[in-house]
Amino acid sequence: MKLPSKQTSIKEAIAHIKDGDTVMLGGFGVPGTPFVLIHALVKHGARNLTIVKNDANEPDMGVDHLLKSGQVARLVTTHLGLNGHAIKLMNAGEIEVEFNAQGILAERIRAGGAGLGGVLSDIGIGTELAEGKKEIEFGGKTQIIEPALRADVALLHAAQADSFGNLAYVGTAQNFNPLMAMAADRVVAEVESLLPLGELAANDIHTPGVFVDHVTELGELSEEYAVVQR
Amino acid sequence: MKLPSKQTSIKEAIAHIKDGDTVMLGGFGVPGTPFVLIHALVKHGARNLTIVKNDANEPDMGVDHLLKSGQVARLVTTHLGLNGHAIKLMNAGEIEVEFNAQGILAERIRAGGAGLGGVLSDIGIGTELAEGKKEIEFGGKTQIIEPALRADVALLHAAQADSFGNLAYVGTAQNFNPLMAMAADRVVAEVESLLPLGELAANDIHTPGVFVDHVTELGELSEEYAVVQR
Amino acid sequence: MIARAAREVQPGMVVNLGIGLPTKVVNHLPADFPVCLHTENGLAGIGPTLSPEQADRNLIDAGGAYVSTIPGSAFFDSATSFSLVRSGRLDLTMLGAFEVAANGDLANWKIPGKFSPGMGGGIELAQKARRVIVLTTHTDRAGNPKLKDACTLPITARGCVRRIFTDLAVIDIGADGFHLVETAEGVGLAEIKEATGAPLIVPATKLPSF
Amino acid sequence: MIARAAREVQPGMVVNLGIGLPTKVVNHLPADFPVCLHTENGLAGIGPTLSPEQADRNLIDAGGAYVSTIPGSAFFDSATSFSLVRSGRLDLTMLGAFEVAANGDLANWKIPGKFSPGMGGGIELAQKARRVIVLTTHTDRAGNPKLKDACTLPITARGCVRRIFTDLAVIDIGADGFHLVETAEGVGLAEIKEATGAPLIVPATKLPSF
Repeated sequence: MKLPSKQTSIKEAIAHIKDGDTVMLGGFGVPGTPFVLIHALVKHGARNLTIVKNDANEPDMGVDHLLKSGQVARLVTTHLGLNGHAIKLMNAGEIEVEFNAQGILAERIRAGGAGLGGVLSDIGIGTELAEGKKEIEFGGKTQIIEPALRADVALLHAAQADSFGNLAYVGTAQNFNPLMAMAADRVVAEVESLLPLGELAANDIHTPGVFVDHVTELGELSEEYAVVQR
Repeated sequence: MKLPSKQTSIKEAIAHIKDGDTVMLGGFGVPGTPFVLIHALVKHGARNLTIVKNDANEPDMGVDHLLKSGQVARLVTTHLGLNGHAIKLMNAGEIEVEFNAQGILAERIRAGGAGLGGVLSDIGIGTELAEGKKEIEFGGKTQIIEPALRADVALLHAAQADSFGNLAYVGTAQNFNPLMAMAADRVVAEVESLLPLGELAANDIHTPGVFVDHVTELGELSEEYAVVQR
Repeated sequence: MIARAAREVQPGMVVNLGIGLPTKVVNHLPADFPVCLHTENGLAGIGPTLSPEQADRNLIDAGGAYVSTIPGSAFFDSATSFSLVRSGRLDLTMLGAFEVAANGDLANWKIPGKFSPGMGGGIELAQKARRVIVLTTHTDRAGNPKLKDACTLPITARGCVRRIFTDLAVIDIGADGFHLVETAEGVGLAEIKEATGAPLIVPATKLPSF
Repeated sequence: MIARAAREVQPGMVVNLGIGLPTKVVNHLPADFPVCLHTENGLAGIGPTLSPEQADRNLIDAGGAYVSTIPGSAFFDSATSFSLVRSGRLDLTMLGAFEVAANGDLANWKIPGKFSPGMGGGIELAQKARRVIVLTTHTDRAGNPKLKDACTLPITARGCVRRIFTDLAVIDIGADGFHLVETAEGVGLAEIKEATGAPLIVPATKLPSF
């Protein structure tokens, strides 16, 4: 047996994205955000997208390019504090925004990736966060049912990969990437370096290649990946 | 800031275990089973225990020592196929056995570790497995509510650790260990080598030390850890 | 039968081979065949089985056999392992059976009063793999049919089985029951019908044999 | 106030410092102090903050500041990060506040119509840390009290706050409301009462100052 290769061009990897799709994007701030794949999605042009991402990056960075191109109908997120443009669009009613508690968004995505229907949580009970959510009594406590979340496509960024799609992240670039890798029908990873099969140690792989459909190596990293000068 | 040390003797680490406690044990077959901690628990003598472990090892190995000493009242597990002695005790009514689908046991433990009340799953619907379980309609489907599982103590085995309790596993010894590490009030890890703080790479740690209360280095490994000759 | 079953494995698939007969399928896959074998105790990319002398004490499959890795293998925990199974990333599983019903119900984990070691990961494999194939002897040791109108033993998963490989035949499960699709070399139709505990739909055309 | 708050951190604790005033507490912890600082974007064991010139592009805290690691730091994903918070492994969090009620309710994530960037990880920190401490100015920019009988803004978590550090005082929350426990150097009781929007229980004994 040998493991099949999933090396693909970016164009090919995202060709199947359609209008109305749900697209998960890895990243928390800059680390782990797939900036090149986001640019490719802008060029691709699919509209009416639901974007699932922890944050909306900053103006003129990452997700903001999709907001500016008008491709985003809905944003499922946790915090837009660093992107005033996103808040403006939300307040103007030009995008619909669904806020989730950060760890609950993580669990909902993970549940989708784990083939579960949802999770029970007491986070936000008795607050605005619980409004409109289904609550049940279970184990002697009131619990909110938080539904699993899946996407048509997940776009990820990893530091290293092999041709089977095994991924390794560095630093705080891990964040939502390993969770989204499990939770989409098609998973595309842009990677800083693509290593020969077998050079990623089997014990140190964060996302097993089994979950990944396409892997594509980046050239020199653009300014968007660099340290932000504030 | 520096990270506090959790290096403890085995005796000290398990001193707080009481009669009636729920004890999680890592391992799937031999790999990842904390044989030395199990022997210490036999010596410690706490009775009427609920043991949570994937399997019951084989006769005269691991969990079987706790079964022979009569310390186990209840076993929460997935498969006893390699331990005829455990099956005999179950059939004789000397221990109560609760079988879980393997991945559902993993999710129940993980949910306990994630501070969730449980997960929704459709595994086993329409079969004996679903009997006695609470079902709900959610998202247009029938789902079983699988309750989160926590323990008083988790006993784990890792290949490497540092003094803060960061753990790294090798091969298929990972299995339930990282999940149980999150799901117990007190977490004890026996490790094959204890490295100086900083020598485990921050990107390659499987269980962050934050979850671990006690770490103890093993001497030379006993026969129980070796390749089984069948 | 094992060799024939091995031909079900398509290039690029992720496959879980259950304990018993299915495990032997691996010996019939070419060395350079592009496939990822999964074992539920936490490995994707299983390599050849090893003898105790060659074995790594930390490297077993779910049946307890010592296995090896291949370039690109990855280890993971039990939650990730079954996430893969339940979320649809497992293309194919081959399982053993006590009974298979004409509607695809599978019973393979419990014989009340006789055999109840626990279900392990079998329920999730049977219920969630994209394609479930059964490898089994056509009858049990007493000669009773394993293919039946309905299962009498506790069910592992309902309506999950698509195809059955036995020592006598290859049988598909359609909306209307068992369909004979191939026969073992030298085995006649009458023998297969005799050994099957439910109606068998036989095409008018000549059947291939294996 | 920041220096005083830093003394709340006990040896061996796992601590999450919220964005704003709380983050500054780290500058008041001795270099060899045994503590594990957590940031919800996936790091336990935060080291000193770095300038953009020294920064690693892949190493930020939840507020976007560039941080460093220390020996024994570990990285993990967002699910693991909040598992730690929700399962009771976070001993202490220090958070900012818009309003704190006499029953410990905290409001710090939304001002309807004015400020609604989303809650990020704040709700889970407030609801699940074993001890929640608030660091805030005693009044808002317009001079209105932040400590009130009841919150008027959307709640982050109910009854979660145990202690409040302000520029004027240290105040505990008991079953019967706000208890004054320390005063800032040179600040009188009248001034504190005036700036507090709910009854303040003051002990008969002389209060320490910080």
